[in-house]
Amino acid sequence: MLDFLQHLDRRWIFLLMFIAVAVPLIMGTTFPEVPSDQVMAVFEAVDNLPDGSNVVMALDYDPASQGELQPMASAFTRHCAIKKHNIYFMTLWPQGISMIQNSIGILQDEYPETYKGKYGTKYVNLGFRAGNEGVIKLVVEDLKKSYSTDIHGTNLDNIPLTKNLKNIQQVDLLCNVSAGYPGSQEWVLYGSSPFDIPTVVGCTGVQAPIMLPYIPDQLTGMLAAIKGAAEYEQAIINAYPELESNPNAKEGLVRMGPQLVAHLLLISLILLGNVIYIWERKQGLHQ
Amino acid sequence: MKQSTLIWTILMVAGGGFLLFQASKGNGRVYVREIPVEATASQPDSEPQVYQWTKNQQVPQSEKDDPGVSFSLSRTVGLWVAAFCTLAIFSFLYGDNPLYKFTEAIFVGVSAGYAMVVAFWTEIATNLFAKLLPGLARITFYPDIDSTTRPELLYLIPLVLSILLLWRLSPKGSWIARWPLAFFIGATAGIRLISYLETDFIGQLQSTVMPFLVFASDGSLLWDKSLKNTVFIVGVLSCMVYFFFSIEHEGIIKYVSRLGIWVLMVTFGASFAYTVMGRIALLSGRLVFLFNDWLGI
Amino acid sequence: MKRTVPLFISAITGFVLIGTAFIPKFVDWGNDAMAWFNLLAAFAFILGGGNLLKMQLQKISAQQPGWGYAAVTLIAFFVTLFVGLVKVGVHPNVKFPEFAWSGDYLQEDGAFWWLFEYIFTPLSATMFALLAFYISSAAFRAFRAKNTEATILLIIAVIILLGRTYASVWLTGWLPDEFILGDSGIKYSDFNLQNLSEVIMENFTTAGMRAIKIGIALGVASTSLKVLLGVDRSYLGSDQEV
Amino acid sequence: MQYQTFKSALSCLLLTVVAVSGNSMIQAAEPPAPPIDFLAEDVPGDAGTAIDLSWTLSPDDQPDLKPRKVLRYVIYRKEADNQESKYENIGEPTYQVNTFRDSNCKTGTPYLYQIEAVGQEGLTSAPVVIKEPVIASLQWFNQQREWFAVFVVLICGSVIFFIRLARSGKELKVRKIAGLEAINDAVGRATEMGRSCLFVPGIQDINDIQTVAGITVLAQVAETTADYRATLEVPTSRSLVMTTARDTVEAAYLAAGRPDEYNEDDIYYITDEQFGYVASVTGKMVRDKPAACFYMGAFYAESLILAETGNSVGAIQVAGTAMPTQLPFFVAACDFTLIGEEFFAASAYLSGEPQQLGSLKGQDFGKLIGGLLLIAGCIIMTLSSIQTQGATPENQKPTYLQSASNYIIQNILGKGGFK
Repeated sequence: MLDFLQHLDRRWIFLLMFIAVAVPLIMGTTFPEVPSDQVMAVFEAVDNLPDGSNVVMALDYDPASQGELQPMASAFTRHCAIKKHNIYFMTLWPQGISMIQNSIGILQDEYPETYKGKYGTKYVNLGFRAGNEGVIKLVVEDLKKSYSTDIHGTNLDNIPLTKNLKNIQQVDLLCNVSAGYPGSQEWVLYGSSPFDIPTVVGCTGVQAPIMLPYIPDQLTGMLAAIKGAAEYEQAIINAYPELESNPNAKEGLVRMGPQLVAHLLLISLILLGNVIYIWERKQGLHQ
Repeated sequence: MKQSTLIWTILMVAGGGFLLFQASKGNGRVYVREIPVEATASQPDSEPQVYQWTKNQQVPQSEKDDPGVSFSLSRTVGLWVAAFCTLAIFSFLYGDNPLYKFTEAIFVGVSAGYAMVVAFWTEIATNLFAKLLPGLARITFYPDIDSTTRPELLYLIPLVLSILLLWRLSPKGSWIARWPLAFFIGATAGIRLISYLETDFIGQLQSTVMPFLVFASDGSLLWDKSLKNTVFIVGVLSCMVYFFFSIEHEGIIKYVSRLGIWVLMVTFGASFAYTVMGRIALLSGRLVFLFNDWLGI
Repeated sequence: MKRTVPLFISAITGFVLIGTAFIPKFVDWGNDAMAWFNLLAAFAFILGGGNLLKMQLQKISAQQPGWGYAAVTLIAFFVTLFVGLVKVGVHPNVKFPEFAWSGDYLQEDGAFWWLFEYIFTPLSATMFALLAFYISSAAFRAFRAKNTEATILLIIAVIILLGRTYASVWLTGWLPDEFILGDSGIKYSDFNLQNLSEVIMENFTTAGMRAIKIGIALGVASTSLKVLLGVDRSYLGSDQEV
Repeated sequence: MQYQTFKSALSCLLLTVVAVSGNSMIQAAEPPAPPIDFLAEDVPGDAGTAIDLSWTLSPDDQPDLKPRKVLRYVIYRKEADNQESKYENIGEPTYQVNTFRDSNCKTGTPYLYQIEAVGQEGLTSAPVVIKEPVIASLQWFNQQREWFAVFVVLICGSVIFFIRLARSGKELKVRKIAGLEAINDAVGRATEMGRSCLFVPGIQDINDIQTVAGITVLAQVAETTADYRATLEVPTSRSLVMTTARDTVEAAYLAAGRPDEYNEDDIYYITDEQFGYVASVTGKMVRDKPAACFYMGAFYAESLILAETGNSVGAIQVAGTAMPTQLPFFVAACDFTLIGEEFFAASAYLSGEPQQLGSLKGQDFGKLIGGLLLIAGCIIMTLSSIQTQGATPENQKPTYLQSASNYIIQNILGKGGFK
């Protein structure tokens, strides 16, 4: 047995990893999450706004990081929809346009009574603008300097939601979901911190340590990695139990299942590797 | 060998059968809603003409019977191609095989072409052509350039440097191509020297200067904060000692640098485990694509 | 001569840009130089792409093993290049419909978009996802308690792996929320895996990263100086022409 | 579940309270009080294009007041000397903000600024104007960076000093680095086995200093392979890196006296895109089974894909990078890893030239300065915190120690300049 393990083909490990991720995904196994303080800060930032507030949703990520970030973007969208907020979508990533489309899909499919056919009065899609942090600097001071039209080419002065919006300092909350540069850090450096715009972000695990120091002064709260997304979904479900039956609202929670199993698998692999190593040493294979 | 071939054949046939079954149930198809677009000519001097075309918007399968929604062949083919590509890359985990080689060849070709197209439109067209010949750029690719924009002649410098670089292709005097490279390597060295010293040397030192002992406002010692600070400062210093090149790791230095390498190992172990989460999420993302978007399980 | 002139060019450029960092009026020169660099890199595609073509054509004409794949690469390359540069299937910009070329090259429903969305993206994302598998084989193979350093590495990795999932609640969720010694500020629950992994990230990892960054900054400074002073001139090739 | 019902009930209750209190506050709108102490000053250490404005918030600008009496401030500017110039709107910061930077000034022009608070229904307060015009003046030296300039001179100076010292024949001693000795062994083994060596110079372009450092290591590796007559393959992901690497390797083969063994086609470009490049390099690894793999440069997520594939084909692997996020993966999967600073020192070590080793001494000197400053700063801060232990911070002059530690953080390591 140990002999087999000693010369274990790594393809068996790959197969185990595949099973560890695929099976919980198909089964839809979820584990209860306890929202941390940081996540509750995000939840409250969205929830404590009066119904129908103005929220900018900046989705700066691409399909490659969708696995980690889509649940956050969906949860933000869903939470804002429950609160009937007016949503302004925008992105600094060219591929972010289809990410915005996903969120708009949620608004129209799950909350048709609030959002269906209400383009321009309940939500607006500003689309993509090139220029990285330059765009942020512009939109916080003068929105119409960088966005003269929305994604469909309609002049912003002809859209009810944007007609009187001079810049995004006037909105009540900025939600950013980001996978790197330009993203959360730029929004904080050039948007929320100089102009004091209440901001919450969702970002990848890699960015999280960089963003931590900005909390709570420049940043109200942060969702880090898939765990943050899962906790946030749990927080929303706790407050709005009607979502319990909506499988889409548990995207992040469902993905925590594979995380747990895969982490346990990794730990058992590390332990197994060491058992083999100790056995080998007893056999005198390492001198 | 034969046994494994048999197992694989059975698996393939079973997989194929399952795919056919799912496809026959209508999964793996993409539907779009056609949105008419109407645009009128913008220039005052052009004929007042209305241009029309349609735009497609992808809709979930549940809306396939809605009015205006139709089956999209190109996107359905795309979905299957994407699924094929995903499976072909995963097959590399089993071992090198013709499927992977084929996909790899496509990947290299498409990505090299993609990078060049992006570089052409975002750099050469936007940052050189439009800067040097704004008038011509306005009537071709970028009608939103202001008609009063003047050419920025400064951009002749990168143009000349680029031509010098391409001189490499000529049979004689290809050494001249080293001039632009030398210019940019020199620039890189100068810029990075300043930026690294400022943010990573001075900046990191600044955020590390803190007291060993922390007191509460009533004068009592805060044990946990003091401990944290002390551990932190000692950690940074011992790692710095580890990186010293001039001293051999002997005597007291041996122990300090040993501590330094331990701190580094903690750092690496933690970062490794911390990144795991994101990577598994990526795999989940791919599997969700296969299971939900394609197979409709 | 062939090495002296470039050496001179790089030294002057480098030292001038170091100087401008302290002169507010010229502080943007460095950014300009880097913007120009992107243009140079775009032109350099002629060299890289040319080389790619040459290599694949050589394989095909010599009928080397796998030359068929070389042909596939060439076809994929030219198709992508063509549909991207000619903007196949791209509608003009809605604001300026009379300019047929004004549409975005990556517009939805264009041929280039199709290649991007259905070939490039899934291939990149799947390649990226392979990491999950490689992480598992690396964990099995590399995290062995060969010596003190390796043992530390693996213990910390296990703590963080557990601390980042629900397993931390199973294993250490029972630790009470009470102070250990009077009001020392340290609670039992501070030692549950989730908090422990945060403490490790906050103290040790940040400390280690900081020391690494300080070292890197000095390494960059001395490498830059070696390049500018011509102490290390290997990147310039040789004086002779072979 | 009980907890949840309780919670939703509570939040309903809270909402009602907020709504009710909100309603009761609605009254006839009146203009807000103007902000006070409106000040403007030239931004120090800039090119004379910016002026900083600050003010004390309008007394009506209270954070917990609902609905807000002040929604935003509007700032106007005009040229003081120009009779025809009128006040123009230059920015509208929101409530609770009390600073604004006007970064659109002409150098040497005196400006007058005016601020108004804007409340509900667009009602504005009385305007407040600064007392005297301000001028944005151009500085030829950025005084905020004075101390930084001292550090640059010290560190660069010490590197140059030690290089000179080494040139003059003084012998400099440096300790050994394990990974570097492995490079020769790995190349030797590849030769014995009749297999090739693979060198990956990272995936960034030549405008990243790590790529430059990788190329300098490549020069040394190429000399070794030329010596051993081993094949060296260098796939690159950037055209310019390919160009530079070709020049470098060619020179190395020439220096080793084997110019005829240099083959240009062994150094080739694949694609700029990260994962396309990785797909091709790993495919090649599996097919050619190189005996030694070197990864020297800037790496991202692909680090582990490369290192694990290399390991599966049984190659000896040496990696060097300054990407803190990727170091753990190389450390776990490669035989030897040059961590951060060691990577930049590698080419100096490998070249064995005394003047290159001099640069390492310069680096050590930098670490010494940094370390001493750090220790001194921490001790001074500790002493000052012991000294002021338990004292109330109000109406007390900063002690000598406090001002010393402030000087270290704000001026020496910060942007305060000499002062």
